[in-house]
Amino acid sequence: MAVFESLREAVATLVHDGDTAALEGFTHLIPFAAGHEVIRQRRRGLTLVRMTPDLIYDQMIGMGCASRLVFSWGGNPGVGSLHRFRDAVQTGWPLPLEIEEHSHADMAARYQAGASGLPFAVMRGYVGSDLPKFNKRIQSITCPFTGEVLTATPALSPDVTIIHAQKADRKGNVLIYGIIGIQKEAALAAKRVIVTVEEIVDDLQAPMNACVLPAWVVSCICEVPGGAHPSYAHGYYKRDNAFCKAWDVISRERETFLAWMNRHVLSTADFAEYRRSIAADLRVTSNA
Amino acid sequence: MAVFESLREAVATLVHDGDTAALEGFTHLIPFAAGHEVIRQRRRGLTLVRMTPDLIYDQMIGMGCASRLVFSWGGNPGVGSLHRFRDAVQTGWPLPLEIEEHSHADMAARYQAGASGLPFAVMRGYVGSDLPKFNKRIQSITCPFTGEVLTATPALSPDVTIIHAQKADRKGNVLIYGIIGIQKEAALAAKRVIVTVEEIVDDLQAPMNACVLPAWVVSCICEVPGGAHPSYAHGYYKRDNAFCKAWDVISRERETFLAWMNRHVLSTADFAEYRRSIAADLRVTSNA
Amino acid sequence: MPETGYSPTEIMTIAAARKLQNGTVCFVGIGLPSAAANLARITHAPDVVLIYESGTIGAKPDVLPLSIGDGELAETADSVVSVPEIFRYWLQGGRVDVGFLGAAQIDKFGRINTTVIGGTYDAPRVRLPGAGGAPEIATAAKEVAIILKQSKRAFVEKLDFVTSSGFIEGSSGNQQAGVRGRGPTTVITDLGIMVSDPATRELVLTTLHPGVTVEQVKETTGWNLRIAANLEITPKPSAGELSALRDLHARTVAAHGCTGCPE
Amino acid sequence: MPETGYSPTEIMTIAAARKLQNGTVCFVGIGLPSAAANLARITHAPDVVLIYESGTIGAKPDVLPLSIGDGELAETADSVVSVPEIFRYWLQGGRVDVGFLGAAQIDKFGRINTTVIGGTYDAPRVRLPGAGGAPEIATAAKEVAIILKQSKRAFVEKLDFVTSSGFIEGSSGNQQAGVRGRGPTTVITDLGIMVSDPATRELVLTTLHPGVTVEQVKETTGWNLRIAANLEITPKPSAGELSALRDLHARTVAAHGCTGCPE
Repeated sequence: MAVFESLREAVATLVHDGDTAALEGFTHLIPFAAGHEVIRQRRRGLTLVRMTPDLIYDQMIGMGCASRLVFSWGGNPGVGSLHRFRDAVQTGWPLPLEIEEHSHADMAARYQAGASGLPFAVMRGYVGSDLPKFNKRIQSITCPFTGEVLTATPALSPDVTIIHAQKADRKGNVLIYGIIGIQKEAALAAKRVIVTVEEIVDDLQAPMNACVLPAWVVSCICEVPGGAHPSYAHGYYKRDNAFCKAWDVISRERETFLAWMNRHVLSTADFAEYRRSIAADLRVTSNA
Repeated sequence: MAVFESLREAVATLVHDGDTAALEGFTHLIPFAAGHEVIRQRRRGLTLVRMTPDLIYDQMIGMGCASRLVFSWGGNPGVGSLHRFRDAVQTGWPLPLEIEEHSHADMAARYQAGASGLPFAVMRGYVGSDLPKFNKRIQSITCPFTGEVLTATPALSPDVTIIHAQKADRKGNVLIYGIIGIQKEAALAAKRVIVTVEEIVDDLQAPMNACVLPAWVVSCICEVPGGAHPSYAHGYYKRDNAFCKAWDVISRERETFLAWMNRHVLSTADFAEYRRSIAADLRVTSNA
Repeated sequence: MPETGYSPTEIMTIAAARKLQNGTVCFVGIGLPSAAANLARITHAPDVVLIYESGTIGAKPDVLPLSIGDGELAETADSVVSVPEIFRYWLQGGRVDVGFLGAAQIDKFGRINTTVIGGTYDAPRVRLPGAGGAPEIATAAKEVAIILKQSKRAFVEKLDFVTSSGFIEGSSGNQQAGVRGRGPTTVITDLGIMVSDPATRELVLTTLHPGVTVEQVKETTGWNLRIAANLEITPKPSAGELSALRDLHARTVAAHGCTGCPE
Repeated sequence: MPETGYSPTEIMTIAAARKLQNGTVCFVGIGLPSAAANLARITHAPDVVLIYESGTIGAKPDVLPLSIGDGELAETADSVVSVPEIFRYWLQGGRVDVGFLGAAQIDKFGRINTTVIGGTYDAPRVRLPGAGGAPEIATAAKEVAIILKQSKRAFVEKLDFVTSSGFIEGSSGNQQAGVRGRGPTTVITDLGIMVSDPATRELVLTTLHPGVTVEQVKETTGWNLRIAANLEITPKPSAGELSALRDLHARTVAAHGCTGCPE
């Protein structure tokens, strides 16, 4: 049953060194605030899972939280490359980063299998691709009825999944709308679930067939307004494109990256203070 | 791309003798009007597919439309047995009815596989059950990663799927809400799709993550107000429980069944005339 | 109404409701299981989570549904999902604590037949509705409770067909098949309560409803029923339980014209 | 602006847009493919169905999205579904006519590399973003068009890594793998258009943009490019096409501060 805690308490109790952690969001509702708290609490040896690792994973990798990355596309949407991710893969800074690489369709199917209590997923995948040569978790399976050979990959079941949503009600039921991505599957596939929300309301006012996570599948709910910045929260604020472009410069060199992270993340107590810090410093125009 | 036609035209052009036809609906939005039109046009040799065959399949079976039934639960919800279904299975009247029987979870997974372009579905099914002994389409498959033995069943891909929905817009986009059942999967798994709707509107006013079938996956849309009676259409009318109870009496004997079908279905031109006919005759109180 | 002040069906329903603890996630069958689960919800277990296979999660119906997919369930649910999702993400996903089922026939292991009676599978004497969700509910739910009136026709030595079991005979069978639940653990009848022996899985009569004798139970059970050493007696229905159940049925009759449950 | 009155990127985008017929179902990659697909939608193909892998079906954005999941896509879509649904029911389900993709590197068969450049897979010289949706788009779409500026770095004899192919070499390979699409059939560049030979799958230069010479194309192609016997010339962009594209970019810059496309 969902409890209501501060993000600091939630990360302290539910995210452990060495965990397989999925901070999901498909270009929308990215849990930046939660990622920063994981960095502040200096988690180490995490296996980070995400279909689309972007700035927050770049930050977690650059700050040494991760030893492994399971993913299907890593970049700064609309801007370009992730310099910290590249540095870790290309030169092993600050730590060697083992990577396990799949396609989007595969990662989505793996989360579905995890949510469905199945050990593997079946798909039509990777025809002619080199990826299976470098990833032993991509195997084949034969249809017992047609003899067709298809792709099989193992279910994803994170120790902890962290997502950001628009609303929770006071019982802890969560509403996600707009581009809902893979969040429901990632949450249902995980042993523990942290949800940061824009606001806690009396009534979700969810349409009948909306994407709702009932309180009893959520471990902890944290109210963190603006917690997806610089990504966006449909109905609340737009993506901060200026920040995403600025990140390309900030993250290019290790020194500027470390200085920025120390100043704005490690030296701030929480996300609200972080927002004030970057606003004052970078004049980042946030639409939050 | 969806065309707008009368139900008579739609059934004449899209439902053929010998087709595998799925008239789906999970206790809600059952396409009764479409089933009656199939009976009027005297289709024969159909393989009828449905998770929950109820009154309309009882009528189609009793009128000799079907030679085969693929299903997981057959009954008159809240009332009891389907007498025509029983008569066909137990005594072969009016025709022998071959049955292929699965569980709900299996049928749902088979429709999903059909909608997903996969030849088979994987599930944890039938532990200790006799059903696999009598259904060779229930096979086993071994997980290539864990060695677990699971159940595999073949994808369902009907020649034609017929569903009833609340609304279509003038482009042919369809909105279904409330208990959405298996309709989306049944439609996407089929070669041809007929959708009867309560009304055609300028704007669906669909919530962002609602269950919407885009016009380009629908073959034909027919405006048939009340077309789900005696089942219900959320937001339009309630189930006609009195009719469901009356059906238990009407259908018990072959003679009363045939007389009723001749009088109200075969002797009426369309669903509107049928509704007037039963209203006058049976004093069925419809909430439509 | 018998002089006890309550009917056998009423104490069966109330005894079943008492088995549901508050906060439990219950996958609910239609009819008596639904009546018992909702009685629990409106009495001692306000936070019980009722899931119906129609895709309604956290349904809180004010009147009993006549079908597994009544609009009342959707209107009162926390979430309404598709049927494939309810079976894959919610049931198979291992999120259900207890499956509440009815049956046509059960055997001494709590296995269920809802497929055929008499004759052969291809030419049965009586064709029943079929499996529905039962085979996977029996496997995926952490445990299964069955609610069924006793009779020699219903409680049989050998089932005509095993529709739903929830376990494989033999010690390692379940592990091999990836079964995580305990299968059928409790059968609540109009005469008493049977609980399965964890070792042999055989049902043992552990509780009698007030005024019921062991002989009555044996006479209406088609196998040589094991009896617990120290039998318990079901506490009589409280005035609150009875009035809650009767009000629920009254509201249902007012809405639908019937209770949707056998009397 | 060159004296032609349009830029190489503009004619590339316009030539790509012209390939999309009205009513086509197009699975759209971000950047140039998205610009071309939306240009088609607001010019000659108003009923083209644009699907983005973020789950937006029938998106009609007024400004170009910077990311594959911009809110503008959701607000203008006929339906917004989950990411697993878009890949399973809509892409793998065989509902996509054409996949519109970009790339970092392609080879003479239109195979794509977006994974690593140089070094080894484990220690690459340059680590690229990875596969995203491409491997299954290339397989499941009925055909694939690639939009990419020409350079010897991008058009290579041998890929450093085959991220996405869409076919298996050998005649029966595709059938065995259940591939239903034709794979990469068209490559639209800033200099012209290449079309794959149905027999060998090798790309053949079939069209030059106005004023471009075969030598220019050969010089910017890393393999010995086959040239069609009778080369066509791309019709010049119409005033309507140019103004529609420039207005689209202007609206996008006004909304986002940039076009989201390489210039």
